Amino acid sequence: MVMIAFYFFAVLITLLFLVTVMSKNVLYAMTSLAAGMVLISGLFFILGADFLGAVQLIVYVGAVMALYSFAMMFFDMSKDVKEKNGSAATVFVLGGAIALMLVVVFSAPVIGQGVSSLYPEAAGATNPQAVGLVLFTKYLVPFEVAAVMLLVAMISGIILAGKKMDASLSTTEEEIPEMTQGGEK
Amino acid sequence: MDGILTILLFFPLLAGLLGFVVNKDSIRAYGIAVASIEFLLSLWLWMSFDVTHAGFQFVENIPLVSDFGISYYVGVDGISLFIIIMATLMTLIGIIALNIKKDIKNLIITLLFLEVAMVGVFISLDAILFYLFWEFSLVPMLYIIGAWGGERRLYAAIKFFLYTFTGSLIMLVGMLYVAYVYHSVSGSWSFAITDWYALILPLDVEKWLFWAFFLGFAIKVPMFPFHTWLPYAHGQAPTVGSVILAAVLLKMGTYGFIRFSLPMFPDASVLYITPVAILAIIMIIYTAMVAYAQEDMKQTIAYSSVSHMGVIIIGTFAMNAEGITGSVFLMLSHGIVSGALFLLVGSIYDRRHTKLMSEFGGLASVMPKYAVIYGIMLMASVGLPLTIGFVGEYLSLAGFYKISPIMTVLAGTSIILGAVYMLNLYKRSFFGPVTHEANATLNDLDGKELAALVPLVLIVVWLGVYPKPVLVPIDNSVKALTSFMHEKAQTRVAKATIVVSKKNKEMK
Amino acid sequence: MLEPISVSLESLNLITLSPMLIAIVGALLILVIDLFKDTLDKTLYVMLTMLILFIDIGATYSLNINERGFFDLLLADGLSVVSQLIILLASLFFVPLALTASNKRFHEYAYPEYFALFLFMVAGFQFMVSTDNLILIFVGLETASLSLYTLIAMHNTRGAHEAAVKYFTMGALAAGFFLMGSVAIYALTGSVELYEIAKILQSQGADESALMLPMMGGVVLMLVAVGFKVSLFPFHMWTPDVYEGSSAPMAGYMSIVPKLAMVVVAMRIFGIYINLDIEAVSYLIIIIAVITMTLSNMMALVQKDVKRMLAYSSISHAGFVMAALALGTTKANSSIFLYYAMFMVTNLGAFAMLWISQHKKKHFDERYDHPFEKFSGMISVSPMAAVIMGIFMLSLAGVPPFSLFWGKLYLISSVVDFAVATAETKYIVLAILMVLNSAIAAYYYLKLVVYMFLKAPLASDTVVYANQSRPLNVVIGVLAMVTITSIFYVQPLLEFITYLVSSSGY
Amino acid sequence: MIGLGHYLILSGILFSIGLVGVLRRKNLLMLFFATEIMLNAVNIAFAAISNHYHDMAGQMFAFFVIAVAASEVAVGLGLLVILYKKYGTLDLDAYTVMRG
Amino acid sequence: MENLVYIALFAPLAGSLFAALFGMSKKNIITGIVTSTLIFISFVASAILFSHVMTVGPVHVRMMDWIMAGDMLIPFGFLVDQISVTMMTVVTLVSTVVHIYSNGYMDHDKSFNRFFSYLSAFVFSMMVLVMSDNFLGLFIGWEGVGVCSWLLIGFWYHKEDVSREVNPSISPSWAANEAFIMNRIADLGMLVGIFILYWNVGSLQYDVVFAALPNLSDGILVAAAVALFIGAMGKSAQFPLHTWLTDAMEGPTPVSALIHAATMVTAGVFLVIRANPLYSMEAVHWVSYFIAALGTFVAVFAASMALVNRDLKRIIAFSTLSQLGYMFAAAGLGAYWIALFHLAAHAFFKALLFLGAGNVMHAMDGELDIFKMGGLKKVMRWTYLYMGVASLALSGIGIAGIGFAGYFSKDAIIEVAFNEHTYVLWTILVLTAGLTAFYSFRQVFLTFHGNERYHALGIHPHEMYGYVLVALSPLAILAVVAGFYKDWFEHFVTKLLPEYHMSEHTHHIAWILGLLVIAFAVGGIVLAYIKYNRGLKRNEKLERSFVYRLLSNQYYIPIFYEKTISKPYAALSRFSWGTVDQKVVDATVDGIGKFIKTTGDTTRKIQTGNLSDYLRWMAGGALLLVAIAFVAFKLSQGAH
Repeated sequence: MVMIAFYFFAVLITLLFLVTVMSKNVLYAMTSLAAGMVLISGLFFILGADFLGAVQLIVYVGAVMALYSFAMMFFDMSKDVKEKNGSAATVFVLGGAIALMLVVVFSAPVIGQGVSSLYPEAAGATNPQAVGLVLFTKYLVPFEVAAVMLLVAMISGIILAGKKMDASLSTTEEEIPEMTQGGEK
Repeated sequence: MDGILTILLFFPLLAGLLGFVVNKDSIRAYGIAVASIEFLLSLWLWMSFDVTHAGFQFVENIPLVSDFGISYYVGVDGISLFIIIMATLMTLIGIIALNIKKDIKNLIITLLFLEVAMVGVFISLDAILFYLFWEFSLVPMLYIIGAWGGERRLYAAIKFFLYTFTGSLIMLVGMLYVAYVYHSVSGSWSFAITDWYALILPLDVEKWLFWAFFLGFAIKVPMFPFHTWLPYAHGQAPTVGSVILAAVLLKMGTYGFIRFSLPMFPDASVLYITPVAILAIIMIIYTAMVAYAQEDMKQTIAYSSVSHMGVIIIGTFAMNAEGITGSVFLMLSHGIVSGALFLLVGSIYDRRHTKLMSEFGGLASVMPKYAVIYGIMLMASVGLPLTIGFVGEYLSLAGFYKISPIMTVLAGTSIILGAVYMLNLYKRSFFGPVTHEANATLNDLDGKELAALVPLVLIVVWLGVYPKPVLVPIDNSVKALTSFMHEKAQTRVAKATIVVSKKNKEMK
Repeated sequence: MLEPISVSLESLNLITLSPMLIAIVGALLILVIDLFKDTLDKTLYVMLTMLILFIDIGATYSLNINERGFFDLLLADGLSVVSQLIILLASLFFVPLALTASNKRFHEYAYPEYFALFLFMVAGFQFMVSTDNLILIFVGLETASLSLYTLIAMHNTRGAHEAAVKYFTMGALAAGFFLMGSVAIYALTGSVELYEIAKILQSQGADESALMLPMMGGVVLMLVAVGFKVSLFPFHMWTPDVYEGSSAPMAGYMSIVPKLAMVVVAMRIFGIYINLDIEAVSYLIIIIAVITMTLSNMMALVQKDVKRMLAYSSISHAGFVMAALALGTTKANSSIFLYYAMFMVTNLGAFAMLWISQHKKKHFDERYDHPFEKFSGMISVSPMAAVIMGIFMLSLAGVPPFSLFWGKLYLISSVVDFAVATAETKYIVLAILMVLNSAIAAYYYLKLVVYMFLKAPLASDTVVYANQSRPLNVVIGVLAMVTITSIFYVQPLLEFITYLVSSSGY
Repeated sequence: MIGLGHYLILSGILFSIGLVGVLRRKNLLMLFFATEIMLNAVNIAFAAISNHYHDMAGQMFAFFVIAVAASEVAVGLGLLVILYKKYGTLDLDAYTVMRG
Repeated sequence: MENLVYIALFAPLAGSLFAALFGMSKKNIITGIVTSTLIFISFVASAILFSHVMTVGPVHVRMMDWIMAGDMLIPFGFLVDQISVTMMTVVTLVSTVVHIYSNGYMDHDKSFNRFFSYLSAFVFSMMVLVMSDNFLGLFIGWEGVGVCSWLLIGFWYHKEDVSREVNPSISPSWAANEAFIMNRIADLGMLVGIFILYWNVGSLQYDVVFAALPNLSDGILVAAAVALFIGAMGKSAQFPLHTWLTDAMEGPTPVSALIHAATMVTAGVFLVIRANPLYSMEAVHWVSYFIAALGTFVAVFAASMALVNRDLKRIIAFSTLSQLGYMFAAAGLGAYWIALFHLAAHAFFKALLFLGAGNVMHAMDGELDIFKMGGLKKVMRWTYLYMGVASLALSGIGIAGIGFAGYFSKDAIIEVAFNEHTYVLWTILVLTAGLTAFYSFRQVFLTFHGNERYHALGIHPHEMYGYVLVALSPLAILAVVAGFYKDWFEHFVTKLLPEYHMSEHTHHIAWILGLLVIAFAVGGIVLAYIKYNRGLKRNEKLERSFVYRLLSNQYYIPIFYEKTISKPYAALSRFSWGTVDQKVVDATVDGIGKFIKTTGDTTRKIQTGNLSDYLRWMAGGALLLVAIAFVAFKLSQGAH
């Protein structure tokens, strides 16, 4: 059962992501990306990471994809995108080689077999509970830093997309008494 | 007077910094005054120097980076004493003879900084301190060549800088190697060369270290085939630059051999006498020929410098007190003589704006004083007895005879080939009828030039006739050096090759 | 039901968090002030930022060494203290450069948020270096990076936009590699905490060769991410473009702080392998370091723009540092910090000097902002500036007695020591390659010196030293003084660094 | 039985797909899509290892990766907005002023 | 006595420095007078020393240390013994005469003062050479006379270079350089000899060295002897280093008389005589024989060239060369005192001959071609007399114990050659005596007898100043009477030099040998008389013959040197400079730089500015790292 689910998800995700990568149409690409992400949350559920699955759905499919859709509309990209892909071979050889490398690396034995878990799932706790337990003790600091990061992202987004950036002070000429060379003889 | 070396070292630095304040019309007088004081200080050093004592004197040792064993460790012995005096003298002479109007303030200040570096190199007893001054000396010289030089000055300046810089960096690796070996033997860091002397290195380590140091020094000397920067540097440098370059900066290389290579790696030095001597002989003969082929007076003298430096190297690697004393003395004499020759070429260049021999001819009739001084310097350059040039050349060759008679004969061709190109130069420029109109009305040397040159002439004659006051301190230190090397040497060949002077044996 | 967990406040050791907290609180403070009144002058923000950095330095300096806090997540060891101090000092020198002109002189300084973001970035870097948990390293890295991208883009010129987007995209890819590397390590050891990982690997040391493949896989993936951040070949490609596109001080800042932070991370990660005597890792790093320094030097040699030249030169310096990092000795690690400390004053100074002549519209050239020609004959136009820039260049070239010479000396010394101690000729070759690279590097630094001192000045109205201002002069003056007088403080500095590094076991 | 290896290999393949996307895309927006794929691929691996060791750290990592991904999108789109507003194209071939 | 030594030595130096003060100003007769007086004082001091040495014994003074390094201690020490005092007296005597003579000869020259400065400096150097008590001190003088010779040959430096056909010496400055450089070649040999002695004996003092000779191995003795003789060959212009001597005639005639006839060129002979303990060693027997053989060869070789030469001074120069050959023959055969005696005698009559030639030249407005002279005896009686006497002395005319100086000295040498059973040498020497007589009188007759060919040139010859002629008289007298002091001289110098005794057999037939030599000499004179007394009859056919051209071109040796040494050297030098130095050595250095730059330029192209490429490089970089990791892994495996 698990096996069927895994292969089902795996094949589908792979295909969807391939579409994302290969499609000329932004809409297709984005849709398949969103679909792939939804399916990944399925994998999370299989792995017992319920909280992660939920977050995946909410953050990725909900927030990120929404952001992308808005962006797509803003950029007016409903048409096919023309891309000059000079050396497809290079790209695929590189991608293939990296894939091969990762596969080889990951298929090697894992030594941690005998290692006891440092932060085992608390006995009897559900996954979200366990997550909460770790997140608000051990990983409280990263959590807060992540908050800062999101704040940074927000500020950045606001600034970069904001109107103030439209005219650049760094390039417009304005009234500054200039000290030209030789002015201080 | 204990702090005299510190005063000697930092006085020009301070003066250079204060020089920024001096008005540019008065800067030349300021420069002369400062250089004179510095020269007098160096003479004072000589006066207070104990000539009977072979070791380092006026030693000061203040830790700078104690965790890494770097200290402000200075002192002089007979070997370095006179080179320092020569450095201060040639700076003074160079400033007196200065005939440059453009940016003279910068030039004088640069010269004073250069003097700091030169004095620093020769008084340093700490390898890093030595390296520090060694490298730093490149900067003012770069500026002097690059800013006041001839047409291809930038090329020449950069070539000079990079070439020496590269060599010395390899040397730095060698120094760090020795330092670590010292550290692992003694447990503490030290870059003091007196500590390093005591270090007995394994033979194969000595071998590669020898070449690491060799590269740094050989480029500076410059030895064949690393000499090609020199003709450019000389050819493009202003007179004062050439004077100091030839007189002092080149000596850093040969001084390095004596201060570092010989006492630190006696076995390797003995082992590599032959390859080094072959290079030196190529340098002597080949560059003498190249010098003969030159059309440009200054280039001839530049190549002649290389050729003479070959004799210095030969003397250094003679491994006996005669040769090494000779090579140190030859450093002095070459400094004085080539410095004077560059000054002389500079004076004619100032008048005619050319240095080509073909442009001259018959100068002896027009500028007799000039011709006389030139002639004296020329004779000193070809090693005429009773001039300063003979003593060192003779001792160097005599010393090396002990190593290899055949190579001595080959090296001795220096006295023939030197005469060939020098006399050719003299004949073409000074003899014959006055062929160029422009030469007929040239003024003879003026007071300023005479003030710079006459002292040199006097020194040339004085030290040629009575070199004893200079030779004795050098010789004392050199004898101590050779007996030290003899004791330190590990291989039988080295022990046999390094000659300890009998007098020194008796002294013990 | 879950048992409630009780955590005592003392066991958290909150003090270890204080440096970052100060920066974050400072940033928030700036945001709040801006919220209340948005017409305040940037001088306020600059000074606030500097004050915060001062407090931060104090807090960092007063940390007890080798303490862990927050469930062992934070690590205040010598490495973190010394790197934070360098980061903070660099920041302290960087911020006042914003004072250079009125509010509206340059786009980024018109935003109070600029300073907030800057402080967030500093906090991010501080987190990065003061933990050995891969998660926190990653989050800190991203916080800092995202701020940095924005800071670059805020300069708001075409170059800045291009730079930001290039940096951003490559950064995203590098983040992917970092994560994949973490996966590899995590998969292998079941832990994301480096000290645990080290323990596990050590205990498994017996059949280490069987593990070589996944281990090296992790190392390679990590090295891609590290290589991107410290700009090793061929992950360096963003560097010249981003430096060129950003404002000069920012470029100078980027050549030090992010790199140093990543070097510390690399020291922590690769240190594990190096301490385990897995020589392959050392060799890998050394080979890539040598390639980096050589190629970047050669490319720097042919640059026409000073800023790009300095960018390539900083790549080559990174190669130097990585070579030392591969040795793993205390001396090598100390030398890295000494090197960065020395590099910081010099390189910031050099970039700040470029800043002086940066102009908004009057680009010197169609393509370049700071071509070498612009500096022709600077000695006669502005002698003091030329002398100072010359000193910075000589220092970069490693000419004694200027600051970077000592860094270089100690660094090469560490390589030579290693060679002697292990009796391996390879490392002597490495040392020689390093010095030969220094010699090549000397050429391009010298090129600028030659332009400034030895060439005739250009016609008078082509160069505008528009940004010259008192704060700038003060900063540059201080940096120049620090560069020149290095010989007097090398000893205490070295002592301090060695103490910190060795006490944390590196 | 589905072992850890399966997940890791799937993760690796997805990562490579993302990488191919990053390498071949010239449109910046679509390039960003590909980076999302890479991050997601990593998340699968983390979740799987976490499951394998019964260790929460992997899930934590994945959680923070998601956070980071979200932040990156914000900043990245902000950059794209500027680029688009100022230069009217998201084709990265247009942004090659600085080179050499 | 010490003071006298210093007076003899330093009086010329004082004179030189005094004259040098006026070196750049106009002619000042005082310089001439002062220098001449000082040289005369030196002569007086030398003469007193001579008598002191004769009566009391040698004087050895040590002025001060010069060079001290290692175990080497070279003092300025002066040894006045029989050999050196002889040389001192001869040198100062001839110098005095030449100085006085020069007052007249140089009176129209604008560099009058400079000339005296140089000339006195030369005397000083020569005194150092002969008086020094060690080899290095001798070397000082050796080089010193070389420089003075250079200065004096090139005295008229302003003359232009001309082709070899016009003037075989090209120009004074050229000749000066040639002389200096050729001497330097030999000096190297001398230096090597000094090194050999130093490293094997440990000192360079004559007494120490000579005392140590018996302890040295044969090889070292031979090497030292050869090396020192090479030095002597240069200074005494022995083949193959002889070409400079005739070219040196470009200098003013007093110079030729003093330096290139009487004193400096004999320094080589002096060296061999000085080092007689070395050359007498059994081990160096062959070297000595070689010296004698070379001397004999040079004697005939130079005489042959003199036969056809038309230049008055060059003829005399060749004769000098020839006579130096005689001296070496004597020294080589062990008859050191005879060599020294011939040296002294030769100095007198050769100086006289040259100074007479100078008179002629002065009279002829610098013309030296004897084919353009003739009949001068009418206007230049005294000169004719002097030159006649000198030529007779040179030819060795005399009979039965009565004769000119040359008769005694040269005959003795020929006798020695016979006595040593070196009959080939003897034959050649006898033959040379005939040749000598012929060319000497050819020159005398062509100059003073026959028709007055100079009228064609519009020259009005006149006799030299009276005081000059008076000044020459001591030389003339000595040329006549010096021979009579032979036995006295022998007695004097053999206190120091080894005695040389003819065997009984030789002693018996000495008168026959003497007669034979005289016969050859007289025959030569007669032949010259017949051919040239009536004037010049040019034999075109003879002049075109190979032998004649060979001789008049000095066996083509100068041209040979030019073609095989000077020109190839210059070409090789240009090659070294243009090709080796610039295109190989320097180009390599620049090539490295260029290579780095080119690589940089190439590598730089990967920086396309395109983000896509960057990203691909990153991915590629990951693979590169994998590859490097593989290499690194192999490396680390290899290390274990």
